[in-house]
Amino acid sequence: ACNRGDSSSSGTGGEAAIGVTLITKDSTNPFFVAMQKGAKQDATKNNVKLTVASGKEEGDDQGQITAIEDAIARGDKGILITPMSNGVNASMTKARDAGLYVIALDTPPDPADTVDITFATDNRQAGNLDGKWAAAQLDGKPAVIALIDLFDDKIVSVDYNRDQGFLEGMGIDVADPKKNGDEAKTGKYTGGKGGTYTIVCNEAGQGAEDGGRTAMERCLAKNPNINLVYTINEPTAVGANASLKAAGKTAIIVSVDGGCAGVASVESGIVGATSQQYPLKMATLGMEAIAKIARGGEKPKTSPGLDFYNTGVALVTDKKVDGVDSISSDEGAKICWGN
Amino acid sequence: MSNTVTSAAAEFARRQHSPVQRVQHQLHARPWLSPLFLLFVAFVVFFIATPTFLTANSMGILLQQTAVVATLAVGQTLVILTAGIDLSVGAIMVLTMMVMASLARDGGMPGLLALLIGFVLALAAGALNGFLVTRINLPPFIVTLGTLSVYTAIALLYSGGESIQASHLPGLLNVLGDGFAIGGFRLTWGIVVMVIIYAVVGFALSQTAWGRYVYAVGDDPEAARLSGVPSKRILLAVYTVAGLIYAVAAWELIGRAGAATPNAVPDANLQSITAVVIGGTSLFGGRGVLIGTLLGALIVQTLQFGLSQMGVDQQWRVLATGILIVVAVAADQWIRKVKA
Amino acid sequence: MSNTVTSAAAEFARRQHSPVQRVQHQLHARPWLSPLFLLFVAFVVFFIATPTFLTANSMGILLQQTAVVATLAVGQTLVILTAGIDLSVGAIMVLTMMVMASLARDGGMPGLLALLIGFVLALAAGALNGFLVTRINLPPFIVTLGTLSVYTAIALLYSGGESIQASHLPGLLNVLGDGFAIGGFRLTWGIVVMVIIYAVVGFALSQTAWGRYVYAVGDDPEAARLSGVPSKRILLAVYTVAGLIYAVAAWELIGRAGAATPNAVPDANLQSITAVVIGGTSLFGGRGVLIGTLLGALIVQTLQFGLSQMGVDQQWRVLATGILIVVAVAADQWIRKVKA
Amino acid sequence: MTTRDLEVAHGGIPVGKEGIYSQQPILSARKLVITFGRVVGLDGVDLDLYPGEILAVIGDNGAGKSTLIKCLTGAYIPDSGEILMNGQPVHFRKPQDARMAGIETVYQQLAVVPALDIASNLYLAREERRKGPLGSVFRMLDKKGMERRAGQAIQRLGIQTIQNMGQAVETLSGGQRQAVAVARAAAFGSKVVVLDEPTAALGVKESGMVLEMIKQLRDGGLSIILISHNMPHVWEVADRIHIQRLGALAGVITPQSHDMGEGVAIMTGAKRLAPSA
Amino acid sequence: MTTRDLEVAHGGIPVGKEGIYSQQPILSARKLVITFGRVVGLDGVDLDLYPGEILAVIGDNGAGKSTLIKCLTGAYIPDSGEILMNGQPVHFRKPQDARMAGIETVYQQLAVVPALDIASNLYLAREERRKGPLGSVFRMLDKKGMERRAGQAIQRLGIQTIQNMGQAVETLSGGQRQAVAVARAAAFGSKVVVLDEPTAALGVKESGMVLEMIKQLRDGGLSIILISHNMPHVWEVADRIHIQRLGALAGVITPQSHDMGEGVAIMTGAKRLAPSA
Ligand SMILES: Nc1ncnc2c1ncn2[C@@H]1O[C@H](COP(=O)(O)OP(=O)(O)OP(=O)(O)O)[C@@H](O)[C@H]1O
Ligand SMILES: Nc1ncnc2c1ncn2[C@@H]1O[C@H](COP(=O)(O)OP(=O)(O)OP(=O)(O)O)[C@@H](O)[C@H]1O
Ligand SMILES: OC[C@H]1O[C@](O)(CO)[C@@H](O)[C@@H]1O
Ligand SMILES: [Mg+2]
Ligand SMILES: [Mg+2]
Repeated sequence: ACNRGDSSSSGTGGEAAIGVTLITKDSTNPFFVAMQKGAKQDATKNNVKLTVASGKEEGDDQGQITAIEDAIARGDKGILITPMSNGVNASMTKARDAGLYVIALDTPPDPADTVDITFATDNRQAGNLDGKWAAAQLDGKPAVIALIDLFDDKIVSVDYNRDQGFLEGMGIDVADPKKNGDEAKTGKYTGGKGGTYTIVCNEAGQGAEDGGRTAMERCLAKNPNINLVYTINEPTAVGANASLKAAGKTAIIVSVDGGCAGVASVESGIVGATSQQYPLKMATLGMEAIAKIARGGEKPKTSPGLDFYNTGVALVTDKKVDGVDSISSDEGAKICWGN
Repeated sequence: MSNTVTSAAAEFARRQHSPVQRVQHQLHARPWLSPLFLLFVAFVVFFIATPTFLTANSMGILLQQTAVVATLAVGQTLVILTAGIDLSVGAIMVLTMMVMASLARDGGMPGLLALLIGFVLALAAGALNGFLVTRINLPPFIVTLGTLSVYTAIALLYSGGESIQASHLPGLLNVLGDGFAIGGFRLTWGIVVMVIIYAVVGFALSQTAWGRYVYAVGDDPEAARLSGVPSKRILLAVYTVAGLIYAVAAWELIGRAGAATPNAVPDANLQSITAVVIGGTSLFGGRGVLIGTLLGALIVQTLQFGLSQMGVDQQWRVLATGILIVVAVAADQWIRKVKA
Repeated sequence: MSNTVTSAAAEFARRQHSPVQRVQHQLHARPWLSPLFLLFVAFVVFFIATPTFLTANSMGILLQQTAVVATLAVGQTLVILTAGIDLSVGAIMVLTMMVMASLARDGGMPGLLALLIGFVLALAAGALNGFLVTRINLPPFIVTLGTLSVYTAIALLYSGGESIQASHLPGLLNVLGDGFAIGGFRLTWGIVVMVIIYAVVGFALSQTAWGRYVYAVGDDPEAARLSGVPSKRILLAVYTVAGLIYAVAAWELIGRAGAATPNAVPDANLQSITAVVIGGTSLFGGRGVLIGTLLGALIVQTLQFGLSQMGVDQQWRVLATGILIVVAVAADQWIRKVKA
Repeated sequence: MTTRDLEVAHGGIPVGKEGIYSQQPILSARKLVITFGRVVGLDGVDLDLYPGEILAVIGDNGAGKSTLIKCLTGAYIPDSGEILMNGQPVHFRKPQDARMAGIETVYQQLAVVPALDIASNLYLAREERRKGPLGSVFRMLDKKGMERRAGQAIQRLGIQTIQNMGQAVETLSGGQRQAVAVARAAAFGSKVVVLDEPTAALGVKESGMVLEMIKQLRDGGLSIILISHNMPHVWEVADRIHIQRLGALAGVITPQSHDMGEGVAIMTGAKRLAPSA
Repeated sequence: MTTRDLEVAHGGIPVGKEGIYSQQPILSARKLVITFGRVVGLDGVDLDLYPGEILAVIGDNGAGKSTLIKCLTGAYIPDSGEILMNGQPVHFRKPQDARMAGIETVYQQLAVVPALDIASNLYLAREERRKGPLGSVFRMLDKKGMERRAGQAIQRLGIQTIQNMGQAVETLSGGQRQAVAVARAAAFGSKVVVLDEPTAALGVKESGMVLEMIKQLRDGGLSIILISHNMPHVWEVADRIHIQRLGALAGVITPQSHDMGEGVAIMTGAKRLAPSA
């Protein structure tokens, strides 16, 4: 019974379907849902037999490790993964040792050469664009900032890269660039015309609407004069906005993602600017790369100056400011993902 | 010798009327007085610690933050009173929310109809739990663990995992996020609905035969059965009603989050169970009062809100919340037990 | 009339010896036979469904995947047998893992010493749970909910939230990920350790007085106390031993993940409780056998692994797993109940 | 040969009760068999209960008395055999079915709900609602009324030590608890009242009052099954005595046909009730 | 005035037992008070148990008999009052403390663990290990041995219907269950055996055997407290009788000094035991 052969390799040689597993962080974040959908379409094009797996929730390293092992046992040729944390590094290495190609999406592992290559947004850059734009918008006014991060009980690279990137963009000294919340709570920002700033809060919104709302409420209760809100992603921004609305306040909201819903929020003025990511592109590039390598082709190269392949980021805003590249919500809507 | 007896009795009678004894008697008769007292202490401490805590605005927010979990916890209380446990709380809520929102999206269906379909669905989901518990005789933990996965998967498959923004939804689905202000104190309709649910279910539990059966079935199922309590019918009703209540929570959540989203309140199970248990209801069933659950939900939320107002850092807040939960329940036990 | 009696008795005696009756008797005497049978069925189905399932390699992986949760579930079984529940399972494991790894990082401390310190810490963490349960008389749910937060926060504060790769750790901490192969069937030391723990704790539960006390305390605490069982000491011991077992799981996990990471196995609580309950142990305490827990953990893992080998997608896998868990437990109940 | 024949053969018709034995039994069992794993609980037992009689059931520990009445009242479902009410086969799937049919039972392991108070237990599954719309529309319980009437019912059994009806049943003494269960059955039995060792935990005076109450119920037209190990009690109140032995029926006698010593001898197997004795 | 005086004054020394009453009581209670919320459980109760005697405790339901012995055996901790063993004050914080001191108790709500089998219950907290290293090193239980001896102990009480010692106690009949509890106390009591209504659920024959056993234990030098509502039993075996009424001690008599009727009268309050009667 042990040697019944591997059906996927007993096909017609080079043109046989190859097995690939896509492992995302979870299956509920619209971003990953879009990525899964895109990957499924690309799979057919590339004659790939795709299996979709994910952690149960953000932080579920073990779920990803299990999915990696499953892929090895299934005889897949490659893995596309948005690595949860460094906790899955060893398993990715194990997969590569077993002869699979492992490509990271969305989140570059540390060190980057743990995988064959990464296709990701430059999250630091994404935050940075938000920060620069916000500083320019304030036009010298004092900044009263709410930071709605991802987690308060786990440390994840996207979380600090975006948050700290945002503050760097504002021109605020971030102290440890890999640690949220250790910067001075008041001081001067140097972006735009420069001015004074107050950080009211670092609250975790769990990357979701309801969490975003609760987090923002806490911030507002501490200081009702908040005029600038950074949010880790768009679901969080939606919740933060609901809270502002309920309190009868307005503030500039910046975010990351650029899903179609997010772009629409930019258009309606709810979100001031959002850094658009391209999950479908990540999936497509990843899928093509694996299909190619597995059939004897070459590995793609990383972007210059980075240890991953930058799938790009564009700031979507209808209030363009000088010195910050951006696209309008109309343009953003043409290339957005999700609904 | 009769002397001894009389004096001991007299002494006892005297003790009965000491103020401490009287307080103790009240605490026994009204077990929720003690968590209420703890909540009060927390309020005083946070009031002293931070100026932003005890403001009309903050209090309104605190209530809004509590509403969804407090509503879910009503259903959870019913189930736990019958010595069950419901792990599908969050799954039913999310499923209902996604179905309501998808149906009504961009005017696809009138809000009222979508809402009703959502309610019926939640009812059916709860009834399925009840059916599996009563007819197939499976432990509630297993049943709801299974349906947790099933309902979650259906919600995701049905919605494609995408959230639906409030702007695409009819006003009725959003209305529980709206409200009115009394001074700076803003009440949403969601809070009002939550209070009504507590009132109605609280009444049913304490004033009707149905309520007694719920307690009886949970406390001693065999005795209840032998006494002629229609145990299976009661259990089925409990899970079904719980489903319905989760639908209300779904409605509240749409209004609150400004969107219907498949990954809302991921730890709804633990949060709702926590409110119930901190509220003094026994996980072994048959003992507890509903108002305790509301207080339990408020205590947890107050700790988190208060600590965050004090500017306590995130990790430290987790640490402090953990310690405070234990301390609060220990204090609760201690207050109830004090002997004169 | 005496005729009637005799014939009925005789008839009954005959029935006793029918093969079905005999099978039934075995099932009653060995309640784990039925989940074992289910596991067997699952194996047959997956064997037919997918070629990659029943291979030596896959079986090795399946066991490796089960080992950590199965180990945690031993501690959880002890606690649940006493009618408690342990929500701090994962937190203790993670705390221990981070402390062991941080201490031994880059040769900071010899592996053995770091390991021992980790064990002592886990023991203390478990003992604190036990202390709060027995001395302050708090419900285990509350205690471990509180310490869940506390231990998690400490682990994060201590480790700064960063994971530590195996390459920075001494061999001893990684050794449970290593192993040996019998043909293509690769066994890790982690699996071996897991099996040893089952053997030792299983022996203690079934063959020693201590084990009887664990059952007695969980089944009827008052009767146990009145019978002279040192209930508090037993409870304290159970939580402490459980802590120690979680430390072993932490050790296994380092080897398995090739890193110590503060956000490993976030649903360790639910997973370990699920294994226990599917294994037939009652959440009300006092009833169950340890081997059932191992089978419970294996059943869940087999379903997930098998479905994934079949290439079933995540959402559908969640759906299928939910249904299969309910079906498996229903079948289990049914098998045990069949009357000739 | 049926139980009916047996009884006529051995016990005969109790003095002064001729009338009722020409009627149809209100409750009968035929060839009840129930097994628990390898343990035989009932081994083909017959029983007849006539209208207006007190039928005592006696037997050694483990003879199957409780099992027998559990089968009669829907608490157990027999493996085989038949139960008839007024000659009609009935199938009680649960105790509630038997209650609906007018059979009220006090089980040996008193079926009281520990955390509920005395009044709630007494009225469990028999609750009374308030008068007016509060009761009919809002289905509100008449708590005050039930407490008052519960107090009276308990008083009637001579238990004077219970200080308030709001006390949880789990805090009651053994005898007090038993009194609650007996009071309930007495209050609600409409056709048949089954009592499994109702005086086991009761004091001398309280036992006496329960026996009095049993006679009153019988005189009021109810039929009663009384299980007891107290032979003087049985010989005092029973019209007929069903003797259970090792899961089977050993015979039916009357206090008139046999004295206590003979009864005990049959029960313990020292003496057999020969079909033609 | 102490109980000692009272007893001498009223009940006198039981015939043929003069010797033991000059010794120190093995177990005494002085002015025990315990309350439950507003309910007074014990209202200043004294008790003396002499070596080698059977002291019966009688009283109406709710009179405080069970509460009294729970205080004596560490199951309850009295609010005030003193407990002495051999004249030395003792503080039992839990039942185990009393067991360690040689007091074995059968509680009215039988303290048996439902899911455990008969043998396990009988030996609970008294387990015997295997001989040799299996027992001493691996602490393995001698299951076979305990089962065999448990079977003998149960047999001695005349319970013949129990078919195997591996049966879970929850599946036993009421009387069988009581027999298990009684057998345990009888087997392990080393100084004092306390029995709270040990024959309440037992049949005629079984009750007789338990009474026999009680006498044997006494004759073997143990002291016994027997709570019972069965007056003939009490008058048959008791050396002295402690009468409990409404939470207080109403007096101590002997079967010789008072007959059953008088005893019951004192118990129910119909008659008072005047200090100089
Ligand atoms: N935990 C408790 N809470 C409240 N009341 C209690 C508690 N325990 C006992 N009581 C009350 O104390 C009184 C004495 O009870 P106890 O059990 O000692 O009576 P008893 O003499 O043993 O009666 P019985 O013959 O019925 O067993 C009763 O009125 C009972 O209701
Ligand atoms: N659920 C069960 N499982 C196994 N055996 C059982 C079960 N219920 C009853 N038995 C057995 O059936 C037999 C009859 O029990 P039953 O309770 O009817 O006796 P009883 O005549 O009422 O005795 P008692 O006078 O002691 O109450 C006993 O041997 C008992 O152990
Ligand atoms: O939760 C963090 C994750 O959320 C996203 O921003 C999508 O919303 C991802 O890019 C990131 O990995
Ligand atoms: Mg019985
Ligand atoms: Mg008593």
